[in-house]
Amino acid sequence: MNDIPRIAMKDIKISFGSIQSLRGVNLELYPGEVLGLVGDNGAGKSTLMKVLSGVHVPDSGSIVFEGNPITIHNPLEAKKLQIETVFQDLALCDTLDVASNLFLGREPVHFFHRLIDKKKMHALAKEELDRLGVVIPSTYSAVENLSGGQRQSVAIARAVTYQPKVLIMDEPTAALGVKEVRMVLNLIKKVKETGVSVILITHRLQDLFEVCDRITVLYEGKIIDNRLIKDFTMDSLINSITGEVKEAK
Amino acid sequence: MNDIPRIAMKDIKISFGSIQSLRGVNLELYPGEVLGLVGDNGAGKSTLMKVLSGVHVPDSGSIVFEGNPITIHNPLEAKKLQIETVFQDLALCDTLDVASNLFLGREPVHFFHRLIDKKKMHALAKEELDRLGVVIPSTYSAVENLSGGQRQSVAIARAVTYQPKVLIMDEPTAALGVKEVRMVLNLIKKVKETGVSVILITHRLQDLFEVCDRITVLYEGKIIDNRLIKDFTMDSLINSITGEVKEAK
Amino acid sequence: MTQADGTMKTEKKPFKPERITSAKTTQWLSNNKQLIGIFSVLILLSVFFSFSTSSFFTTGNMLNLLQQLAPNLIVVVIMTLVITTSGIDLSVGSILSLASALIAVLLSARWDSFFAFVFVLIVGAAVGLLNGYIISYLRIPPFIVTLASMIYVEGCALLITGGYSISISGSSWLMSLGGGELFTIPVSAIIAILIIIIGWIILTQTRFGTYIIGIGANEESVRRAGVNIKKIKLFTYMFSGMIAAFAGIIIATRLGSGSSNVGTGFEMDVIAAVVLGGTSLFGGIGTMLGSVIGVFLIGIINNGLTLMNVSPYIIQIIQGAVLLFAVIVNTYFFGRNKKRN
Amino acid sequence: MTQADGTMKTEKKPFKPERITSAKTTQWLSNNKQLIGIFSVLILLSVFFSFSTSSFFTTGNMLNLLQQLAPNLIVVVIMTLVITTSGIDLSVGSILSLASALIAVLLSARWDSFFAFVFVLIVGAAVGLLNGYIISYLRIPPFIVTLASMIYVEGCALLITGGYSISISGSSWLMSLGGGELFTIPVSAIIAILIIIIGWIILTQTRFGTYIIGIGANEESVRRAGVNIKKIKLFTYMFSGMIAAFAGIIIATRLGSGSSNVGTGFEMDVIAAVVLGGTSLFGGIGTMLGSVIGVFLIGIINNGLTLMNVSPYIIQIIQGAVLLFAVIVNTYFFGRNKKRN
Amino acid sequence: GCSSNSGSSGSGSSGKKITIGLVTVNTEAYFFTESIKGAQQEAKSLGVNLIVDNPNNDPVKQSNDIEDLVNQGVNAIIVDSIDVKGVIPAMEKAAKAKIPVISIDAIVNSKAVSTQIGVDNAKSSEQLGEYFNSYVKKNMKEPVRMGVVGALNSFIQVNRQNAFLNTVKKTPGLKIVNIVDGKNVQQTAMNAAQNQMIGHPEMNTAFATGEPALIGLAAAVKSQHIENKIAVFGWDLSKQAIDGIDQGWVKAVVQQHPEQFGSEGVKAAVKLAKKQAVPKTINAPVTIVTKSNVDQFRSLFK
Ligand SMILES: Nc1ncnc2c1ncn2[C@@H]1O[C@H](COP(=O)(O)OP(=O)(O)OP(=O)(O)O)[C@@H](O)[C@H]1O
Ligand SMILES: Nc1ncnc2c1ncn2[C@@H]1O[C@H](COP(=O)(O)OP(=O)(O)OP(=O)(O)O)[C@@H](O)[C@H]1O
Ligand SMILES: [Mg+2]
Ligand SMILES: [Mg+2]
Repeated sequence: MNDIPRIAMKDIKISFGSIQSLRGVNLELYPGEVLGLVGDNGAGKSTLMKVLSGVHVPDSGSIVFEGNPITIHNPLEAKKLQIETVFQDLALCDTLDVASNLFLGREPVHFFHRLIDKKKMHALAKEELDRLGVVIPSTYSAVENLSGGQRQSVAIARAVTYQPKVLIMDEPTAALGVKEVRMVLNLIKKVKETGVSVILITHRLQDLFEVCDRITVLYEGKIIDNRLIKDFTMDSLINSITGEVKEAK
Repeated sequence: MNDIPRIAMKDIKISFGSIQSLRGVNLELYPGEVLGLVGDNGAGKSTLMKVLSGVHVPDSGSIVFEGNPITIHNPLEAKKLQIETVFQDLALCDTLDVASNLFLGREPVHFFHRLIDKKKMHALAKEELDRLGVVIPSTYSAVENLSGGQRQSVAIARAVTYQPKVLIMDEPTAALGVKEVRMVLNLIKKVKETGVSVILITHRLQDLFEVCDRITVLYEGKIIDNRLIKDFTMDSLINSITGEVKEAK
Repeated sequence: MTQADGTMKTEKKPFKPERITSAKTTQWLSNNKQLIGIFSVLILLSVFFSFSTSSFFTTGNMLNLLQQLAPNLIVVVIMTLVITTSGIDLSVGSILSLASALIAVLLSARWDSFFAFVFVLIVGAAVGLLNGYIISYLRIPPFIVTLASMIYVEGCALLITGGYSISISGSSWLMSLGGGELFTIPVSAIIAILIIIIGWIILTQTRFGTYIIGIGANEESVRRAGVNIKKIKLFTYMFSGMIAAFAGIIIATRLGSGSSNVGTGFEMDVIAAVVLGGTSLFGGIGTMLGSVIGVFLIGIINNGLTLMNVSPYIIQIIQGAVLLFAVIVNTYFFGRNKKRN
Repeated sequence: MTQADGTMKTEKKPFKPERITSAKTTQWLSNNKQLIGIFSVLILLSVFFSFSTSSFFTTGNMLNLLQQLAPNLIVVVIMTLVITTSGIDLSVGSILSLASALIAVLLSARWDSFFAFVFVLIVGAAVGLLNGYIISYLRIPPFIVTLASMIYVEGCALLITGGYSISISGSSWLMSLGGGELFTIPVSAIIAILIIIIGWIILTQTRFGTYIIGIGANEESVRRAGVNIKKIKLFTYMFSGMIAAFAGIIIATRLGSGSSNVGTGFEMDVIAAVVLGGTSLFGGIGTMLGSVIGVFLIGIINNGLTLMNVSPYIIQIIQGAVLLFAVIVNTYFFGRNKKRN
Repeated sequence: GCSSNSGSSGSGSSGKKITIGLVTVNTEAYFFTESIKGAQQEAKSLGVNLIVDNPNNDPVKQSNDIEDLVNQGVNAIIVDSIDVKGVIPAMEKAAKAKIPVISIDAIVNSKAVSTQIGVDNAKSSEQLGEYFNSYVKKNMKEPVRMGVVGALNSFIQVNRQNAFLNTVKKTPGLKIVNIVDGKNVQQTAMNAAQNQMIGHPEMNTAFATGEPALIGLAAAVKSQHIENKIAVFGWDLSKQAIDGIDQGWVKAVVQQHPEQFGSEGVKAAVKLAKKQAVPKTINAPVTIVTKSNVDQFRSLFK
């Protein structure tokens, strides 16, 4: 791992009504590192990532980005820091077409920057999807008519094409087929090489061993384990996730 | 496999606008059998299951249930045939609480069958969820506030508690943690023993080898492979799914 | 992939038990934040008016208010159900007019009070049934269907009255619906309270109510659960028509006259009360109590400002401003979802 | 878990190429089925009226119709945008009244036409801005916010007119907005057409339009994409107020008088046209062309029935019935989603 | 300009049956209904066609209706204006197309109007005001506290209200407790009147500017049981108003003779269509109905 972390989250707390989702989380992420974030259902993984991507503002805690203390008030600020996210709920606009979803917020324009260059947008979208190996009936179909896996592919393609510094992927492969999963893993390896930091949330533990440098385990809103991948075996990881490793740590 | 199939679908075709999602599918399912239904993203798996559960009415084709030709016009008719489904999109009502979602359509009533017995409903819901090993903050929380895995658990619990003859599970484990996946697989084995026919759609191929009796492969709206599990290896299955096994068949 | 078969899970995690207990009251409070908000606004306004004008907080005025608002309270109950399904019924005002006109015409034609009463309710229900049929079976947006009904029903009212207002006489039990009193409490108010209680029970305690909320949240999910959503919507709109007709009878007997325009603007008043109360126009969230408070809020603004002698030329400005103030206080200070920015 | 690294996928599946080609036209057709439906209904009605009354299909009547509908056509454009964001603006009718009253008052006070014109537009925009601010920054439902605005703006109009109508005189360029003609075509109609084209471009060809649709479909998703959704909503409502004021000026100059009740019911006409045209009140789907056809449909029903000399006592019944017929034909025969039952 | 062809062809077809358009205000108020009836009867007896348009209180729609009639090429148009200023451009279109315009009821100041048949609302309201003043002088010792139920969305009623209030100012010690807006809807008027009475128990006289306001006011009086302490004045008779007169708490009501507007309007229209001379203004009388002359109106409201 390099010198200063790209991101350091410190003592992040957040609660919704009576439910304390995060109870003081510290997390560090280094440049070019792939961090696996795992934990039970409801452990708070998605919530933590939503804090990092500006969707939720935490009740307390601080974030340091490349050495500078920052606060992320909204998703736009996260984007400006080049933090891109594939959300678990995908965050697509159902009635917009595939290309519009892919380029939402940074549509190519022409005509004095006034009009969307639709031709270019659809061509780029097709290119981008082809490059990622995603098969979609048409870039003109509304995403509401796509299959579960197709929708997820669109969300992934969107995050990747932004050329992020930090790429957060919240269960990106949940609905994907065998080949598509492969494609995503290869993709992670590829972007890692270019210095991108990746946070991968997944319940497919075998994937973690393939791409991760380090694994952090979240349990009921707290980090209970954080080790390099080589210090884990499949069994010790499972034990850690289910909260039975506390003594071993 | 037993004598007559519990369900036989014949030459099912359906298209949406210009997209032909199912192009003549034949599928048989026997009592007490666990059938794995696999295929690429967008192959038509969910669409096929929606036909079986009465959500879509096919353009053509016929269905035979326990020897009797039937047509399923709507989900209610499927329910009457004891076909229960865990939908890929879960089909939950976000603003209703966990218990109401679990018992949607068959709430326990009291007071001359006029009022919902809420106490009983929540107690039963808690019991049912505990029995399945699902951890949910409260049966009174609206499902929109649950995590991805918690939501999926509710959908699974709902389908199972109906005591179905046919249980359709469309990627039930996509968002689930390690332990929860285990629980679902055990559940499938358990219901299979009581004679329930199960159709399991999943992209986690290793799970198929654990619980399935037979695997059917869908490719671009057609069945291209259908063999007993013992005739598959992981590699041959992957080849089959990606459409490269046609000559081998 | 080794571990645990689920059934032993709950015991295995002792170290944060409060996350698992079913926090019913806290849940209720956080679900009903908005309700508390609007109720506080109501109290605030009442206190303000009590101090500004001595005649506001008197039994006489309160009973008067109850009687004035009775038709709105009655219709708001069913409108809450309709809106919770993510529908809308714009035709209630016209049905109310038609009912008032029809009951007057029938009584003038010397129909028996009871038969006239039942007949008018049936007519209301029939209009609602047609709305419901077109909305649920032909799947046409409720807004446009009930707008069309609003137009033709008003036309029918016009046709049968010929534009005259028709006086109702006689002092049968029917007349006491609008004007009668029981231990100084207006009969119409008592009826309204009964209907509110029934409506609340239906929404929160019955299957019908659960499906109504479910349809509003995700119609397709309820359908997939095997519920006949068409029937539910059909009945909801049918009841809507019937109850609007009932409110029309109450207004007619109170005014002693039926006319084709008593219901003008009525639907907007009722819908505004529902929305003000916290029911979402997008469905899936409905609160009977909120709607009732909404009716009172709007009613009290009108009543209090009139009692305060505000000039008619600026009363509307103040009404609008107070309404805006009420929702801002309500949503902003008792707001939901503070996590988002 | 061995296989394929994605990039070679598309070539590997040659045997069903038509599934992958980007079927743009078919997509358009299936997206716009509804549009074709409502257009057919419009044609049907026009043909019917042409045969029923000789004066319907004359240049005179058509130009007349254009001029009559110009204010609706102008406002329907912005209302389509508002509704596509899943919002609503009930205050356009009142703003229209206020603008008509205000321009009359200002011109009577001998303001310069241009300054009066600009001032009125600014007032309209200010009302819209306030609406937009409360809706997007304080996150209060548009229905209740714009309802409150509707009430207080109407109050303002009443206040400045004192309930009278105020005549506008002078024959400046301003007057020609409402009554002028250019090569026999009403100026207001030309303006309406321009605004429709601009609106269509905004909705379908610009980022602003894409975000409007996206906000209607899933506001949170657009927010997560880093778009400032508050600003977009703010501007939409601001434009709505401004354009309503513009329509008010057109009506005032056409009538030669400003008054506080010219806009009564106007908002409903416009919203009905939008919904009739196929834009969803739940947002995410908006069609400018549909809304325009919707305005013409409603306008032609009124115009045609009047020309046919239908008795005023039954004209409303027929209007409602024809409207119902139109949507049923539209949705049922050209319906979407036939797969569901 | 565009409609001149159709217009002239319409008036030129002297062989055809004469067609007259009547654009009213609404078909919900007694007044307009009666005027339509009068017009229809007259048209029947003169053997001409009568087209009735109902703009339903919408001034824009009224202009549209007039334009539609011009396009149809009718021989004359009778208008009961909603907005006496806003209607002028449409009337000018008619005049341009050489179609005579007869304005009934509301007074329109325009050259486009060939004949004005009407009640001067302001003048009649002043008459009622004078009656009020003398009533008070004779019958009331206590200071006069008056509540007004108006309809601010109706120009005519605003006119009546202001004229009445201007006149009754002469009564010494008179105080207007409040003016409330009934919006021309009975139910709204009733609630507003009720609130007014509760807010001002001292109120002992009331004035209503039109039919819905008066009916609402009457219902409010009954529900507050203040029949014996209030004196009600207003415009436009109804069954409720007659009952009130009989019971003694309604003192005077201005009653117009709307059917005469209709019949006189049609008569004038036919003459104008035949290019015969018609006086520029025809006055329709009003009656102030009190206990003494109420019997002659009883038959209208059974
Ligand atoms: N908006 C919210 N309102 C209330 N509770 C919430 C909200 N968001 C999350 N929670 C609660 O916070 C806890 C953590 O949720 P989160 O989605 O972060 O879990 P997760 O680790 O991503 O689980 P999964 O693997 O199932 O996706 C859950 O108990 C959930 O019910
Ligand atoms: N309602 C619909 N309208 C239009 N196209 C649809 C609709 N439903 C499904 N499709 C199309 O049909 C095809 C099959 O979709 P389906 O959801 O059945 O795939 P799947 O096999 O379940 O894929 P996944 O593994 O990604 O869930 C896809 O190309 C999809 O775009
Ligand atoms: Mg998650
Ligand atoms: Mg699927």
